Amino acid sequence: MNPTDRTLEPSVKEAPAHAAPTTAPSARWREERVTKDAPTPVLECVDVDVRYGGFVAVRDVSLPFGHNEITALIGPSGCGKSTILRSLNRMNDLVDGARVDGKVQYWGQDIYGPGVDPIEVRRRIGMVFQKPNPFPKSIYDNVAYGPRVTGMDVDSMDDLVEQTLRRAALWDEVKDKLKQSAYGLSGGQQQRLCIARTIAVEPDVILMDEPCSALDPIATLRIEELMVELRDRYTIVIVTHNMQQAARIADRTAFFTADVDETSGDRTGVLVEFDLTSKIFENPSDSRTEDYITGRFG
Amino acid sequence: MNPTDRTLEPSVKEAPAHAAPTTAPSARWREERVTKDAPTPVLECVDVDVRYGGFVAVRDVSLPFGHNEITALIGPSGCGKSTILRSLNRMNDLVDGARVDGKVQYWGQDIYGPGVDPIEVRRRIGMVFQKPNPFPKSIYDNVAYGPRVTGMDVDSMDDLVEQTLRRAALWDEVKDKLKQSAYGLSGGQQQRLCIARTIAVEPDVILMDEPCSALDPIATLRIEELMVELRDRYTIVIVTHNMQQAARIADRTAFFTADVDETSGDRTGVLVEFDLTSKIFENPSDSRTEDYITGRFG
Amino acid sequence: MTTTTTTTTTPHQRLATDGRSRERNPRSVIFLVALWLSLFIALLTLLTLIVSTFIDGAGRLDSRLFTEFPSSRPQQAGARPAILGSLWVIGTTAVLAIPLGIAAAVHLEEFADRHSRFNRFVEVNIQNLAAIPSIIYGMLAVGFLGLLGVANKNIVIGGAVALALLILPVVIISTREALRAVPRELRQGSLALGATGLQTTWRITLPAAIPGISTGTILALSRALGEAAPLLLLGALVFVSFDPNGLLSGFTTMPIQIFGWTNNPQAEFRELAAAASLLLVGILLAMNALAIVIRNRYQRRW
Amino acid sequence: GGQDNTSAAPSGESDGGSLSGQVVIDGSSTVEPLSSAAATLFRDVEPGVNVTVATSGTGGGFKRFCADETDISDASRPIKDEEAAECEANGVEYTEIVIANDGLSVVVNPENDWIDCITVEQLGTIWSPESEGTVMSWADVDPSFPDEPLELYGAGTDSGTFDYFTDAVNGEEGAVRTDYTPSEDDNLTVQGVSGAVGGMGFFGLSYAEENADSVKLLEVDNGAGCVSPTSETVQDGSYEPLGRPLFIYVNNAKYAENAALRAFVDFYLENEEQIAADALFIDLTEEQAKTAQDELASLVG
Amino acid sequence: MTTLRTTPAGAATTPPLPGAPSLTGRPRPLETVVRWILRAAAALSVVITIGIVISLLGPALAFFREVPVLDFLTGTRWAPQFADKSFGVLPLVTATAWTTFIALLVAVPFGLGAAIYLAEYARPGVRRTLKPILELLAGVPTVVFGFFALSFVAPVLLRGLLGIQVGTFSILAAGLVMGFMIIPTIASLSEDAMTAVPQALRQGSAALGANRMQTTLRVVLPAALSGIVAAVVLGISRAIGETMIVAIAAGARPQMVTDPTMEGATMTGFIARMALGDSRIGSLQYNTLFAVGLLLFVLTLAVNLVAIQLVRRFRQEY
Ligand SMILES: Nc1ncnc2c1ncn2[C@@H]1O[C@H](COP(=O)(O)OP(=O)(O)OP(=O)(O)O)[C@@H](O)[C@H]1O
Ligand SMILES: Nc1ncnc2c1ncn2[C@@H]1O[C@H](COP(=O)(O)OP(=O)(O)OP(=O)(O)O)[C@@H](O)[C@H]1O
Ligand SMILES: [Mg+2]
Ligand SMILES: [Mg+2]
Repeated sequence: MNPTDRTLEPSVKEAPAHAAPTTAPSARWREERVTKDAPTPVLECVDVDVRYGGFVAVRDVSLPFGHNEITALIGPSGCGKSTILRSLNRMNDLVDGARVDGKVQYWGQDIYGPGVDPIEVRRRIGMVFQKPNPFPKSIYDNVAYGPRVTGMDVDSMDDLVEQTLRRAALWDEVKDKLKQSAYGLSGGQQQRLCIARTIAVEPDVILMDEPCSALDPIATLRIEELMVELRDRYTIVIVTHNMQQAARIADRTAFFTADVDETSGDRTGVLVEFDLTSKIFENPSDSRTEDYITGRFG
Repeated sequence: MNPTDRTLEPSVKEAPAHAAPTTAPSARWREERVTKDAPTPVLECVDVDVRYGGFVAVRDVSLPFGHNEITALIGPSGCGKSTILRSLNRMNDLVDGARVDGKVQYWGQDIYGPGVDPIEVRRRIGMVFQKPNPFPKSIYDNVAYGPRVTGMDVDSMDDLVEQTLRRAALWDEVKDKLKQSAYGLSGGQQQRLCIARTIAVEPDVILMDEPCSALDPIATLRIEELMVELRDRYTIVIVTHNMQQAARIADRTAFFTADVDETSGDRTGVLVEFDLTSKIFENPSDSRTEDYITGRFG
Repeated sequence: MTTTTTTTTTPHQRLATDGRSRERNPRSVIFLVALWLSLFIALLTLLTLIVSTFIDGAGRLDSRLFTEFPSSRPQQAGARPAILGSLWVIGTTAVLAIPLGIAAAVHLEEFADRHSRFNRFVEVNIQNLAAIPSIIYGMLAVGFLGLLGVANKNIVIGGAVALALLILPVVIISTREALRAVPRELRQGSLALGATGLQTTWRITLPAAIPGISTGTILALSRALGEAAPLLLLGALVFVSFDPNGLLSGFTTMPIQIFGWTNNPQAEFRELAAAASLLLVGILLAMNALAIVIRNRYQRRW
Repeated sequence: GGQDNTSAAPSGESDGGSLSGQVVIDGSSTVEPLSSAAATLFRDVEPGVNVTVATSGTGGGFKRFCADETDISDASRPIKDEEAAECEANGVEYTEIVIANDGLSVVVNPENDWIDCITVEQLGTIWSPESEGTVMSWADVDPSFPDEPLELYGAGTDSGTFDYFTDAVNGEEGAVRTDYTPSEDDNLTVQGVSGAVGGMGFFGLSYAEENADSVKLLEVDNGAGCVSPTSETVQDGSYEPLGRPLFIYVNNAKYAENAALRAFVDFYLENEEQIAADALFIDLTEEQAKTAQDELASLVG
Repeated sequence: MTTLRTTPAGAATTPPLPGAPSLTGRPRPLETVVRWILRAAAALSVVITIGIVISLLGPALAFFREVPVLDFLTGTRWAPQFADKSFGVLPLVTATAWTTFIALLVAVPFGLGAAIYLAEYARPGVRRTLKPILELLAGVPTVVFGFFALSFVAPVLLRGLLGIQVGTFSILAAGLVMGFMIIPTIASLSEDAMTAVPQALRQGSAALGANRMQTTLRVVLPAALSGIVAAVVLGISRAIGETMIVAIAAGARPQMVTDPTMEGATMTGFIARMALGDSRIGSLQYNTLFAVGLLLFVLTLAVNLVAIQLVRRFRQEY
């Protein structure tokens, strides 16, 4: 099966009001690609806790992210998906009061270890955000920004920009207006530009936090196609609210939920289940996962 | 041919070129409630065009909204759903440069007619927004705000507030903290408070522009339940990106898309099809509708 | 589920661990030091200014400053009428400028048609007014009061008119900013309930903007409190032997009293001027502190 | 000098402080200390009378005075014809009263050991418009002086002091070299002169006396020998040509109808000695005082 | 179920359905009156401008009847009170230009530096404390600043510590102190402009491996440019219009300023002195006051109009 077939597989199943869908979205096709076996982890959380000030936002997450795979993080709002994602490239360093305990290993090396430069970490492990956030610069300069600031050794910036935009499936749409402001692009194009910007610095891993939630279905589709294409070169971690999206594109899926502390009322995110996407959607081991998948959650 | 005919009996002669997708969400349950017959239109667009400055955002929309029905407006981003919605209660008056041509009839009376007070229109035709927007006041004052400013003749404001909050399925959650700031509520509760605020002034029609898009799935479910309950007393028009949502709750659905002008590249929204929700999702007459519903759009 | 990693890493994948962060490279460090110095120097100036004034004036910072009237004998002189005069003038300025400024800002921000040429002109005009030298407002106030046939211009209301004209654009601009910071959604929510534009402004927008408005207004008033130039043009008094007691009463203000004292031959008067400067800085400090408290206390998260 | 800062109880008829009303004074900033001192003392006698003193300058003061806005105008120079015409046009009649004397002192840096007494010619050489660009050092004034660059400080060009000095030294108001440092604030002139060895400046006598440590006061030779500026020499006219009178102008009609004003002006004159002492000016000669009293008397009579 | 009432397209007016609610509003006279009051308040600003122009123009015209505008604008000798009168305003203009220039030389780098530090580096607590303290500097009366220049900056700082030969009065001391006075204006407004730059842009830059300095210089500053330009322009206006500092510390000698250690009379300084001086009101000398005032007004106006254009050009909608 080729990626296009995959994305076109109907995502919309029967969903009558107040009734659980009779079938969860199918993801059977994926088993041809990845196996139940543990993936080669490019990146791996080991016993990660994240705190904001005193408050524990997520607890005890251990999770490997396989080489050249797409891993989806799903779960209800506030369960700490974004928090975990940000701890994977030390973006949490920029959040006031955030503290990460445990290890995040990148090719076996703890990115929170002594002497590690978070800036270097972020170059290797790129990030795409929920709302497209191109810089108020030209399209060209948006793509060239990363290579410039990281001091990449490039022969021809023009070539690099073209190649990158091609890989982000944006070249044809923008090749005539490279010098124009990125703000002239549509939302979907802006998001693809942000992806292009990220891959321009040749990262290993791309983290995406609900990259399509601000986009319309058509733009979403294009981004999904792009992710499936990029999977051949990059390891991708995506947070999504849209279960169909996870079912469509992820090789493996991790389901998080929030435990509520009875006394304090604090909600702490925990990892419930991590498995092949097909397994999570068709035959989850944990009843909480099943409740969530079928919309019976709560 | 009258406008209603046009919109309600779309090209039946032309059978769909390809078979309806087997997987479209079913909405069969709804046929018990509404019929193929044209609804009693509380509100009706007749040949409505909306322009922003010179740019035509939507063209030629004729659409009736049936009494005590839920009508969903769906379509890709930028096709003018919000624009049409705002033209239904003259909220477009507040948008710089917006101009509405054509008629919007409320109980047969053009709300853009001479002598019509837009403030009166908005009291009758309430609106709920995408992001919950409670006022920075107490919960009680949020609900009481509308009755107060419209000079409603109420015996006991306390009773009115309680009754309204009960109808909005919020009373039990907030009854002990009526005097506390509305900002202390969760997103879903805030949105229900906004709905309560709207029904407190006893409107006929409630317009909702993607009321759940900022909410998590559980909160969404509660709002959907609430809408179904409210349908008995109010006519509801909802814009949604979420096709499952339309399928779950709407009696009728209107599908919009954007026509692209070949020369200028301008995108103008047009109404493609309006019908019973079950018809739209199971057996759409227009191939564009079908493409959109099945995710093959574009 | 956790696997201990045994993967061998290629050099490309290896993160340098020599502790040399690009956050700490020489250029960044120099940049940060430069930034820090900028702030430090600005604060140092303030400190130097206060300390040097304190050294000059501490000797006369006593109760006489508050209770005594000006006198040609420095030991007996005090700033009582100047302090009261400043209060009278600032109070009147506030009464004149704040409602007018808020009204103009509300019109421009909430009701005016942004495309009308006149309103655009008004906007540009207000920006310009905010930049016009204060001394020119003095010249304007002289002309304006002359036009009204006010003979004696150095009266409380005269000074207040000059200062009110001076801070009006600042009040308008900061009020507009405060109004603009109120999310559109709140206004739309109110209008969608059938509230009129004015009801929306009065009950929703203005209350939500109060913290911003008061901060901007207090800062504007504190500027007026320290102004001397426009009042000098009104023929400001340097000697007042009585407490100002009304809008038509003669007055002097602290900056003018300070300016007047420094022109006297006796060195003691300069000490007195320094003491009064300290007092003025102290009052301004208190006003700014109030603005900050309001800002922090009522800052809203939408 | 006749300066004496210890306060003596002001003399003058004290009718128990029963008066109330207003006295509005505006005008020269040079004369202001006198009026302020008068007001200070008057307050002890008539606390019910509100006296205000403003410093719009002599010109500004006359403008308002002739527009019938003020009761008294402080002036560091006599009224000009145009100003008098304006008063007349507005029907404002007034009386000019000399209220104190002032000496313009010429000062140099304390380290200046080559001159103690300056002749009027030398002053002319130094300050005349033609000297600009030619008389640049003390040696240019007199070859026996050292070649120390001249640094000149003086009253602001907008002041009556400036007019007076230029008239006295160069024979025409405003006729002076432009390359000197003018200042409104005589304290700053003191600083300037004390900061430059070749410095020279002029200002009111009181500033020189208050700053005796920082500047050296010169005697002036008007051809009749060196005269040092003191109260006596200014009063008896021997300190020539730099001694000058200071004026107040009183609105006749207001004097007649406003009891508070009348009491104030009378008090001002009766206590002019004390007032001049407080304000660091030189009091009137007996003759001057008598003239002033007579002028006033004729007003009410 | 009722069938839909239909309206032929283009029909004139449709009568409402029987029993339809009325949509005509009640009259709201208060609303109308208040709106007119608000409008009048806004229009007042125009009246103020007209008032300024009128109050300056009358006497200024009287002046220009006697002194040709060109002589005024291009003359290099300013001696309205000297016996040999001359009305070339350039000495005043050069003094103003120099003080403004020196003030900006101090205020722009230090103000921007402080703003960047507060917006990009300082922790929120630190920012909340330091920013208002800095703003306090803007509230210090300029009279106090003036004496600070005279009694501290010129003798102690410039002559004593830095060994720069300045007199009691100097353009340099006045300009420096004016610069310090303007720092908070520039810092505070630039800081606002920078904090208005969405956090998402900073995160986007950080996620590409840029360090804080790069993010600041390449993303935040360009994005905040319009606000920074506005801040600098307000600073310029303040510097041009500042009166007390220059009146006290820059000196009163009108000469073409070629070197900042010289003393010089600025336009505002001249106005303040002239207005308080002993010249006869209505005389030619006195009317120079208004000619200079008018020039000052026109200059600030020009600076502002240029600035408004610049700000528009750089304005960024996110
Ligand atoms: N900067 C922060 N400071 C303090 N608490 C935070 C911060 N960011 C997130 N939190 C808290 O941490 C918890 C997890 O938040 P997070 O944003 O990771 O959830 P999420 O699963 O991404 O939710 P969503 O689906 O809504 O994006 C929440 O309780 C949230 O309130
Ligand atoms: N205030 C406005 N001024 C100018 N153009 C506008 C304005 N609001 C919307 N438009 C344009 O009108 C068109 C229709 O916009 P509208 O917001 O109605 O679409 P929509 O279907 O609601 O999209 P979405 O699903 O993204 O909310 C778009 O091209 C949009 O750019
Ligand atoms: Mg999140
Ligand atoms: Mg919309």
